[in-house]
Parts: sequence; C-alpha cells; structure tokens
Amino acid sequence: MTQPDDFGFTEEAALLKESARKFFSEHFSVDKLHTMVAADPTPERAPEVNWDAALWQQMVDLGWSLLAVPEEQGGVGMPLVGVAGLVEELGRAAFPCPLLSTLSASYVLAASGDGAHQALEEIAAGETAALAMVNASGSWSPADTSVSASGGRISGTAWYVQDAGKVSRLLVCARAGDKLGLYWVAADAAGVEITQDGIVDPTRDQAHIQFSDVEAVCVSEQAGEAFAAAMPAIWTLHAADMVGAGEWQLQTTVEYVNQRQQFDKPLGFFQAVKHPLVNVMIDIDEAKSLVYASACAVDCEPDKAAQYAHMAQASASDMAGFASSRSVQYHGGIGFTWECYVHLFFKRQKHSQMLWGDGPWHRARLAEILIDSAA
Amino acid sequence: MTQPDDFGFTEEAALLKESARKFFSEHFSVDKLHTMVAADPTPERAPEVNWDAALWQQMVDLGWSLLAVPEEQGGVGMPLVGVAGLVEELGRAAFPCPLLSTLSASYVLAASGDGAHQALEEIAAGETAALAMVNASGSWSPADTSVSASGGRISGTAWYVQDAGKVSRLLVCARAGDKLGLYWVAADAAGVEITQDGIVDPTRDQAHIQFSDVEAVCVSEQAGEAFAAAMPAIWTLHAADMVGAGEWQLQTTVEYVNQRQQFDKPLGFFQAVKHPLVNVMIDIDEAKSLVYASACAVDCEPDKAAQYAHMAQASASDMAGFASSRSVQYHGGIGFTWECYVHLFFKRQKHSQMLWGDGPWHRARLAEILIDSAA
Amino acid sequence: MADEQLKDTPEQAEFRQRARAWIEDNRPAEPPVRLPQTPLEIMTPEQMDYLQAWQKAAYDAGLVGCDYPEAVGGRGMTDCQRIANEEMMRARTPYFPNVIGLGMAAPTVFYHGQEALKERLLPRLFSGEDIWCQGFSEPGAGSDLASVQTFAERKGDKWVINGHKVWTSLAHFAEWMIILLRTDKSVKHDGLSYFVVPIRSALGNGVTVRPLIKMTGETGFNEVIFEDLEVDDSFRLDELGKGWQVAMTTLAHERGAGELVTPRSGGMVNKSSHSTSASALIKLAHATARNGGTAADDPLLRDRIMQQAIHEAGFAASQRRSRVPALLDHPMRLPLQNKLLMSEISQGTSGLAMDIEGAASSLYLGDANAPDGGQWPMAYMNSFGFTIAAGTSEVQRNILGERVLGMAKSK
Amino acid sequence: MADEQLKDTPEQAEFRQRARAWIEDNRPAEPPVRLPQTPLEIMTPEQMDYLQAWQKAAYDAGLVGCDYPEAVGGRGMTDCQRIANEEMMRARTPYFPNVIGLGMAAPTVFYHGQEALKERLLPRLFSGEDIWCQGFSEPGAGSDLASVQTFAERKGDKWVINGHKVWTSLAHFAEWMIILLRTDKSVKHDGLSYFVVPIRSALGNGVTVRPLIKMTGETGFNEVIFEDLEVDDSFRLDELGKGWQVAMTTLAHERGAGELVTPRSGGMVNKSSHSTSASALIKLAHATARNGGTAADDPLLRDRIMQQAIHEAGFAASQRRSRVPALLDHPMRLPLQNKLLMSEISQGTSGLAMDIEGAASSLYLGDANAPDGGQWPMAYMNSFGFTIAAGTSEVQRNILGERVLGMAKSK
Repeated sequence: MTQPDDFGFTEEAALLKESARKFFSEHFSVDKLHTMVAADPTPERAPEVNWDAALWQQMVDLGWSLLAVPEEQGGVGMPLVGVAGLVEELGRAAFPCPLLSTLSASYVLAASGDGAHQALEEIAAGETAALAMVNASGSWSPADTSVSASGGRISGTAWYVQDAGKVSRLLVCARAGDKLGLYWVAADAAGVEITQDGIVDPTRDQAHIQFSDVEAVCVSEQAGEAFAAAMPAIWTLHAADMVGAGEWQLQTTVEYVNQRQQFDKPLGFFQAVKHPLVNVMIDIDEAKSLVYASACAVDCEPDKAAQYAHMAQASASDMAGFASSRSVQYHGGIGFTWECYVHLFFKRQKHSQMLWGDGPWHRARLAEILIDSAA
Repeated sequence: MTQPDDFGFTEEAALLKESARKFFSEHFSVDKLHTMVAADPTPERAPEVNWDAALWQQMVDLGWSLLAVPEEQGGVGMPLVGVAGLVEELGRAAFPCPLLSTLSASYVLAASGDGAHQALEEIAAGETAALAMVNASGSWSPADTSVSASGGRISGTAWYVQDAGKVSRLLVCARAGDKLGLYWVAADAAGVEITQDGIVDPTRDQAHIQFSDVEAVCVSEQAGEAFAAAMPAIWTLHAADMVGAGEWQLQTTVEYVNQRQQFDKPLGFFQAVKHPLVNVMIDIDEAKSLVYASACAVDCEPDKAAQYAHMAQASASDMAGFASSRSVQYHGGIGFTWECYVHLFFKRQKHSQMLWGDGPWHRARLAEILIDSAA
Repeated sequence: MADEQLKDTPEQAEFRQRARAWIEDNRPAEPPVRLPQTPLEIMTPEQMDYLQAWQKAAYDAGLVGCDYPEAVGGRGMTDCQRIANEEMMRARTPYFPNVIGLGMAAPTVFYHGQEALKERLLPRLFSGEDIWCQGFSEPGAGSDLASVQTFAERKGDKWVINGHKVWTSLAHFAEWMIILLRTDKSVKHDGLSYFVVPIRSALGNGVTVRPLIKMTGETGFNEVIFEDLEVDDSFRLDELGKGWQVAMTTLAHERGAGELVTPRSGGMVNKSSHSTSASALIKLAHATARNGGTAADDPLLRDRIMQQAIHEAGFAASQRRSRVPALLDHPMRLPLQNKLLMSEISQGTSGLAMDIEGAASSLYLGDANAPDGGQWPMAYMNSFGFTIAAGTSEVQRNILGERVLGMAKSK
Repeated sequence: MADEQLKDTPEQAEFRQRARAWIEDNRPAEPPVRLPQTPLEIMTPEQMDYLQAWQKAAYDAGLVGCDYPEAVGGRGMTDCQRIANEEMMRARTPYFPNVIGLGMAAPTVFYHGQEALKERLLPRLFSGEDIWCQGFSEPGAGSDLASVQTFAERKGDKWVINGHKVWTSLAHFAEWMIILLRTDKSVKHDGLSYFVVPIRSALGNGVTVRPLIKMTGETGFNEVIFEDLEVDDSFRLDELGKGWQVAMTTLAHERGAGELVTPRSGGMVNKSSHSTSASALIKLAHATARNGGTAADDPLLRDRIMQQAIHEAGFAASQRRSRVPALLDHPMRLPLQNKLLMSEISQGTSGLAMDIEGAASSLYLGDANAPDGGQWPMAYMNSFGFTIAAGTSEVQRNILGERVLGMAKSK
C-alpha cells in the first residue's frame, strides 16, 4: 500500500482541526492558561494538578477523547492523520488535559486484541487513561518496566507517568515471568499510590506511581507487540503537540520582534533575529510535514510507520528545544520574566522534547531501520 | 610540573614567529602560491608536486627544519611553543614544503632512544623526512600499519603520506611479529615506489608508497611508545597550521566583505555575514589558545600533553571546516571561481581537517582521558 | 492503482496513461559519455547532443509545455505538466538540458512577451533546439540585483547594449539569453528593462562568451561581454522600466513558487552518474572502513546521516503538504523554502560524505582509489554554487522573514 | 613554587604571600543557608549577611581595592588586585556580594566622580557595607541603551528624577544605584547624563523597588520606579550630556575589558552549591542510567560533553593568551569575547546537562528525586539571563564585528 499524496487529510479532518482551533481560541486563551497554572512561582513549590475539568468534559462531549477507539468498541476510529490535526491545535493551546494520554492508551489497547475491548469501551464511555510503563531511569522501552505482575496483581513503581493526576484509569506495562503484560486498573484502586512529581513544566502533571499488590485486569500478555504496533501513532501525536506549541512560539516571537523597536527599527529588521526565526519556521515545517507523513503511514503504509514516526519525533524534538531557546532570547528581558507567557511554552516544550525519546534516541532507532537493513 | 601562565612563549619564540611572517610575506605572496600550484585546473589532472625547493633551502639554512632535533644531535631543541609559532605562520602562507613532516618525524625520532641518533643527525644536516604509517583505510593508529618488517627489510604499502614527493627520507612504522618498529629509509632506495595521489588540495602532495622488500635501518622496536610520546607535538603543530590558514581565511574574507558593496552597504554591515565571521574568529581564537596551551603542556607538563593536544586539534579541525565554508560563501560568486585564491585555502583546510584525526576522533580520545578516568 | 491517480481529472488520467506508455516504449539509451551532476555543468557537445535529443523526443511526445497554449507550441492542457513530470521522474529518464529555458525563460516570455515573440521563441525552447541562458548577475550586481549596470541605449527602433554579465551557465551552448538591462541611469529599480537577446548568432559580433573556471576545476559557467550589440525593440518584454517586475516573474518560477509548473525530467542512474542523497551516504558509510568496522557502525556518523535522511524526507513531505490547503497557514511559506532547503540539504549531504570518507576525502577525480570516483568533494564544492547563485541562502532567509513572517526589510 | 610567582614583582610576591597566609587563617565557615549560583540571585537577608561579612573581612585584610589609591579606600598598590583574586579563587573562598559595586560602579565613580564623592562612596563600596545596583535598562531601552527615557529635570542645585528602570539586580539590598538619565530630550546620545543616586534612603519617598520574578520562579532582580526623587547635582559623574561616555567606562569594565581589575573571589563548594562546569557534566553523566549503562557511555553525549570541556579549556587558555602580547593581533580581540563566551558556555553546559538527564530533566527544585537537586534546568533558564542582560549575545557579536573586524555598524 502506498500513501496518498495529500496524506489522506480529508475534509472531515480539516473540519476537526478548524473546530479545535476555534474551541481553544474561544475557551482557553493564554491568559487563562497563565492564571490557571502559574499562580505560584516558587521554585520549590509543592506539585499541583492545575486544569479545567469542566472544559475537558466539553471536549469529551465533542467526542475527542474517543477518536482513537475503534468503531466496534463505540469509538470513532478516526484515521491518525485527522487526530494529528486535533493534537497540533492542543499543543498550540498548551491545554492541560488527558487527551494525549487517553489517545495513546487507546492505540495500545487497540493493538492488544480482544482482551482490550472492555477497556476501550470504557474510554468510549468517557473514561480517561494514562500509560504507566517507564522505569526510574526513564527508559522508553516497555520491556524495561519496573512493575511486575503475578496472578492478576501488580507491584512496583512506574515513573514519568503523564497526566496521572487527571485520569481515571491506568494502563500498566508489567512483567510476569518471561511475559510482558498489559494491565488495566482504576487510578483510585486500593494499593495505587500516585505521587506527583515537582516538575518545571506547569502545563502538565507527571507522577510516579507505586503499585502495592494491586488487583488489575490483564488486557494482554503480549505487551511488546502491542506497544510496537502502537508506538508510531503515539510518537506522531507527541510530535504533533510539539509542532503546535512550536507554532505558538514562532508566532508570538515574530509578533514581538515586529513590534519591539530598538535603534529605531523593529527587532525583526536585524538578521541576527530574522534569520534564526526563519530557521525556527523551517524546522517547524519539517516536523509538521513529517507528522502528517507519519500519520498517513500509520493509516496507509504500516510497514513504513515506525520509520516516519522516528523521523517526525526526532525532527519535532530538536525543533522544540531550538524554538524554545529562541523564543526566550528574542523576547529579551521580558521573555525572562514569570509574567510573560513565553516561559510556559518554553517549559512545556523542554519537557516534551525528552518525552518518548529525544532526537538522538529516535535517530538511533531510525538508523537501525535505514542503515543496518542496508548492510 | 605546572604550566607557566604565558605558555613559556619567550622573546626568542616571538622573534622566530615574527621573522617567519616576514619571510613568507617577502618571499611567498599568495599570487606566487596560485601561480605555482594552480596552473592546471582540470579535475582529472595528473598529480603534481609543485613547490619551490630553492626557497625551502633558505628555510633549511635558517635552521627551521632542525628546530625539533635535540641539541645533542646537532639540532636546536627548541621548546614546542616556539615551533608552534613558526608553523602557525607556515599555515598562514600555505607554503608547500616538508617542514611539518620533517618536524613530525623529528619528534618521533627524538622519542625513540639511542637508535634514532643517526637519523636525527641527518635531519640536523639538512635531510627531510616524512612519516609513513597509515593504512589503506586511513587509520591514525600506528598499530594499524600495513607495512611489515622482517630481518631489517620492510614490505607493504603506506597510505596518505604527506610530502612524500619532497622529502629525502621516510620514517616507516612497520610490524615485525608482535613488535611495532620504526624504520629509516631513503626515499629513493631500491624497492621504494612512491605513487602520488590525485588530490583536491593543490598546496600539498600526498602519496601512497609501496615497499617491496626494502632494506631499512631499524631505529626502534618500540614504535608504539615513541608515537605515543610524540603525537601530542605532532597534533599541536598540525593544529597550528590550521590556525594560521584560518587566520588567512578570516582576514581575507573580512577584507572582502568590508569592501564589497551590495544594497549600498558593505556586506559586513549585514549581521548574516558579520555574526558568522565573528564566530569564525571566536573558533580560531579557541583553537589558537589551545595550540599554545598544548605546546606548553608538551614542554612543561607532559602528563597533560595528550589531553591538551586532543583539545587543540579537535578545535582546530572543526574550525578549519567552518572557516572554509564561510570563506567561500561570503566571497560569493567570485569565491566560487578558480581564479580567486580562496579555493586554495579552502582545499588545504578541508584536507588538514581530516589529517591526524578529525574533531570527533580527537574528542573520542579525549573522552577516554576525561570521562573514563573519572569513572 | 497508484494513489496519485485517485486525484486525477479524466483529462489527466488519460494523459498519464499515454505518457507512461510512451516513456516505457521510448526510454533513451545509456548515454555514450559521463553526464555531469546537473544540467548546469554540461561541458561537451557530446553531452549536449544526447540530452537535446531526449528533450526533443519528449517534446514531440507532448511531455514538455503541456499547460501552455498550442499557439506558442504547448498542448493547451490543464495541470498536466505535473503529471508528465511525475511520470518522467518515476521512470528516471535523463534530465532536460534546457533548464533555464524551461524554468525561467519560458514563463517570463509567456507572461511578458508580445504574441509574435512567444510564437517564434517558445516552440524551439520547449523542444530544446534552442538552449537558453540568463543574464542577470554582474560583477557589481550579485545579491543586489537591482544595481545592474549593463546598459542599453536607444537608437531609433534598436537598442545598443554594452556591459558585462557573469556566472552565465550554459551560455556556451545558448542561442538566446534573457537579460536584465539598465535603460535609465537616473533611477534604480525603475531604470531596468527586460529583453531577450540572441547570443549565438552574435558571437564575435558584439557578444563574447568566455568560460569561467569553477573552484572544482570544471567549466560550465561563463562571463558574457556585450560590446555595441544591437537588438530590436521587439525583443523587449513588457514596458520600458518594468524590468524589475518582469525579473520577479523569472525568480518566482526559479524558486518553484511561480504559477506555471516547470517541465522536469530526471533521475536516470547510469554507471557514471552519482547520487547525492542520504541513501548514497548510507552506501558510502557501509563501504568505508573505520575503527575495525565500517563508518556505518560509528554512532556519531549514524546520527548525522539520519539527520540528513530526515531533512530529505521532510522536504519531500513538505512538497506534499504544500498541496494540502488545510495544512497551510501562509501560501508562500513552503514554496519560498524550496531553493534554500535544496541547496542546504545538498551541502549538508556532500559535506557529511567527506567526513565519512575521512582521509580519503582528499582524493579527487584523477585518483583511481578515490571513493565514488572523487565525486563527493566535487559535489561539496559545487554545493556552494547552490547556496550562492540565484539568491544566496542569506537572501533566501531575508525573503522568508520578510514575505512570510512580515519582518522589516533588512536592507 | 608555582609558576605565576616567577613573574611577580617584589611588591607582588610579598603581597601574594601575605594574602595567602591571611586566607588560610581566615577562611569563612560553611554558610548557614543555601547560597545561590551567582551573587545576582541573592534573595534573603541571611544570605546577604553571610556574604557581606566575608567581603568586609577580605577588605579589612587588604584584598579588595588593592590597586585604588588610599585616599578612596584602596591600598595604593600596583597590579596586586590580580594577585589577590588569584589567591582567593585558588582558595575557593565565597564570592563577594557587591558585584555590581566592585565591577561596574567603582571604576566608573573612580574615573568620573569628583574627589569628595569618591572619598565618601568608595570605602563603603569596597568593604561591602554599601551594596550597589545599576539603573541602565528600561522597558523601552534594552539593547538600544541610548534610548533611555528616565528624566532628570534641573531645579537649581537639584535634579528631579522620574521614570522606570528594569532588570535591576540587587536593588532590594542596594544603598546606591549608578544610573543613566536623560537630561535633554532633544538629542539622543548627547542628552544623557550619569549619576549615582541613593536608593535605600529614598525608599517610599520617591523610589519604589518592586521585585520581578524570573522564569525560574526566583526573585533577585527588580524594577525601580522614580517619582519626583530629588538628588543633588554633586551626585553627577562627569559633565552634563556626557552620560553615554561614562556608561562606556561601566560597560568596558563589565565586559572585563576595562583598565582596573575587578576584585573577584569565589569557587567555594559547599553541600548546597552547584558547579556548572564540564566536570560537573561528567559526574552527572556517570550518575545517569542510560540504555543499560550510564550516560557516560553514550558516544553522542561523550562527544558533546567533550565539546563543552574544550570550550571551557579554550576560554581559560585565551585568558592566558590575552596576557602574551606576541600572540595577539588586536588588543581587544580576546577581551571583548569574554562576556559572550562565558554566557554561551554556561548555556551550552546547562542545556547539555538537561539532555543528559533525559526524562529526569523535568524534575525541579521541589522534587526529592531531581538529579543534582533540580539545579540544571534552573541553571539553563538562568543562562538566558546571561545571553540577554548587559548586552545580548547579538549585541556582543556586533561589537566584535565592528570594533575588532572593522565592519560597518549594523544599526
């Protein structure tokens, strides 16, 4: 199967993207974001989970949280390319909510066979979920999980769990002997202890979760395969989030440098500002084009999905770091203050840059495909 | 032993550097260089060895070729920091001659014990020498030599031999059983077949040399130790050559952009030109400071010599690539032509960049010192 | 059925089928000589003859100039050049030699020339019988194109041209030149007019073409000197003093940002051709011994090769995205990146190849042991032609900052 | 005998010995509170008290202001501050809190103030009893310093100041501010005058100091608002309208390119301090698990860590070279790089640390599991303070291009 030249980005996908942008611009200005998440600047502040659950409910009502659930389980089963459009807008708004986590869990579940139907139906009914699979040293390989399972009960600690403070369900990767299993458990089940991390990024919550002999539903005993099948979609969406946030950084910085005068000229006159911002734009465009090519590969050419997804996330991750650095630098003194919104996206992007593998990690995986296979 | 803060760069060293600069500016303009080495532009041209042997003889008469020979063997035994000053000026003039090769061979010989006295005395008497030690795949580790020795005769091929067409002697690294030996042989000895390589860089000659059962003097059977002791000096001087050539590139390009007008302004007005050239200057300064720190370490703190030399050459090698690229780009169309001298230094620097290990190679060695020792 | 066909109109679908069939039956034979990396480096008549024959055959088969009206030698079709290009690129046919004619002169003459001129010039341009070159740059007018000094003085119905153009690719084969001339010295931009001038017929008679040698040692571009060359006023494009505006049409098409799709063929691999793509880097890395293994095992090189592969794939994906309006915020944002990205990807790839080669990157075309025949250092040097010519990379970034991001002009 | 002693004059040698002995006997005790990474982030009176006590002790021992005349509180020695600094840095004593006073205010007041003013202000500046701050930047005057709008209106022997200064580090502790004021609105550079103004005594009475919060969440810099503050004309430095020239003295010393050596102490390592050098990166890499080993085994990270180590060592070597005239082509070429290089090395090191940490770089000061207590993301964010404040890195590159390479001014 080959990819359609237009990524299969249908009118329906365009409509969803457009309505998402409208939704955020109407309901969630960046002022609102700042008020919500940046009330306490103290570096040593206690972890908080700041979000607008009511607004999230509206998104659920619009059906956005169940886009990745197959139709058979009551979801929408939308092609990834359309979902990527929505997530790009989510990133642009830096909206704190469990959408990305729930979509990610959905892709893993959808690749897990019959045992996952019940869980998918719960998501279709409005439940939300986070993936718990990373060990203490931050490995992105599910096989490195430090949670173990035995007789339908799981124990151990999962780290770097995103949105743990917002979801109702957890999808846990746990080792049972020589098998790697997937377990579905309520976030408030007995024996689940969620400890929020004190993180730099105020637009997200992150936690480590200790499971103490917790009863959990085994969704699949072939977690490795499920993750392998689902990761390209997860990487693609994560990259889409960075692309959206990158667009916010670019647009905001360009507006600032076009308006701010120094030496009787707008800052944007100076090539030392203009050219690096053009480079930011170029990097965003590369990442964005690869996001849609990757989504399209997941939809239409699964053999190539991992290859494209590694490219998309490597590109987006590097871009997120570069765009962040330039957004602060060219906002000058004001961009260095807490009151200026630039720091929110800076912190979100520096966080995103490392999640699900950074640029070098994805390029190393890509090299295994493109270089080692050519040996 | 610690390093003197001024690198031990004495008045004598300053005088030598100054007189070298004067020598080249009086006797060897860049016009002369171009006429000498760039008469035939054909990409497929047959290899040539273009140089001015008479002018070289003047340098020998000035004693420059025997600076690295110990006083005991009739040389000058000058501290490396002074020799580095001379070589920086040599690089600035891109003067085709076997100085660097002869100095390099001298350092290896000087680290080879009594067996090398005869060879050193020959250099003190005006003979010149090149190092033959690299195998066909361009390995910079002497142990990888593809020349072998047995009963005082050597066989095999040495690659990437610099200045082979200009020297009277060869210092060959050859394996004899489990020993690595150093062999001293006349360049015109029977069984020595020098084949000039067709290279991009017209300011140098490079050859591969086939040795067919050649009778050679065994200077040392501990070539590994001799090279280990001598390499910091060789790397430092090679870096000094790149620094000198980099200064020529910077100075010439700055002159051009300050004079060339576009949009009624000199090109240097534009930050897209100004800032990268400032970066070239910064990179040159880093490499240059490290060259003298490295030379000083060789002279005064041998324990740290390898560490500093890796730093100097990594810095200089990366700089050589960057300065070259910018020198052509900012000379614009004219810099892209054969008639403009910029291409000569571009080609010399791209060649130098790879000789004796490029930036990543030296950083990998440095990491073994700084990272692995801290484990 | 390939997916692009899903989007074809009936006219396009039928055209595609015809094109594909013709190409299959008429694929040109292996060239008798080494072909250069791009048509701009064509040096010998043997190379040119082979390539001209191919362009003529493709034109006769209706694959060149498809979207131009029949009156000017086109085929009067709608959005079919793209289809023809896709099929020729897919079949990896040789490139067309008349690149400047097709990409720059044709749309400019078409939009700004008088009818009679179009009808006279364009058919032989499309067929490749007349090779074209471009006379914009001068010793004093590079990035600052509007400072052109080559002067055309009015003499009744004629113009007398004196001056000096440089970096004129293909001038040694060209019948015609598109040229930007100063017709008024008292104003800058508004003192320029745009002409087509016959070069070959005036050689030795008002026109001198002198080859310039590149830093690679190749020839292929030239300086062209005009001494009292007389041309007819009918060779003027558009109004007097409108040369700058006409030149913008040329440059927009050169950057791939124009209205008309340029006929494009290419990709032929033969024993002497040399790919500069990331996949060629991978092959090179596998073939290069390093540290007891190959360069393909070196983690730093792997990372950098993948960076190039990603830039390449990203560029291709952006080409696709530029045709999906719902994924575009600004219509010129992607097209105006084309020239810059192609230049810099090319420079990055060939520069990296030299790093992969290590010591062997010193070996050039005349050396039997040079990896890939010494093509990589040549490609790296030639890449500066791309980042300098036709608007330096610095100028491209200005254009992007100013036209797309709305920043104040840097000059 | 350490080598630097070889070069000491007899006066210096004797001084060095005394300094070293005193430091050995009077090394300050472990601080009772966490100290910030630099004096510009001092937030609490406890931190300030500890550091002021150290500066006072060092001053009383003759280690601060050595090269200033005795009349202004100095020691009247020749090139001995450098010796004192070397000994204090070697002994890793705590840094001085009055950095702006020592590095910027002192030389400016010394070269441009009236005798009585110097004698009044400098002793308490050297001793650290009076903390100083600097009022240059304004909301509308950042890189373009000459567009300062804070206005001083003449009223007999007094000036009445109104306006708004920003990014004023240490203002919450400062007794005095050096300030650039507009005294004439009709011209740009020549309408500026330079004053010292008492801040603390006027708090609530013409001066308001309001803390600004940094993106790190820290305070430490401020905005300072002047409403009808009256100051005496004797607080003016140099002539009316010469403010720009006086400011150049300040900035030259700030960049380490001034005549007078700034008293400098520092390097103390205590349990809560945090080094941001390459050696700290190496420790971090060894302590960070990655791919079954540690980050110190990762070839890409190794390469990048070595790049930082080389930049650091290169910077140190350039400091040495800047004192060897035979190895310098232009006297300002190295000194004018100082600020730029320190800023960018710091940014590069802390940014790389975050890449080494990977997912753990998300963890901040309040998280018990954060590597190195969460200091690296804080250091990375703070590094933008360095690349923005006191002349952005872009301005530094302009200065280098213009003053050293002779290029035309970019503005």
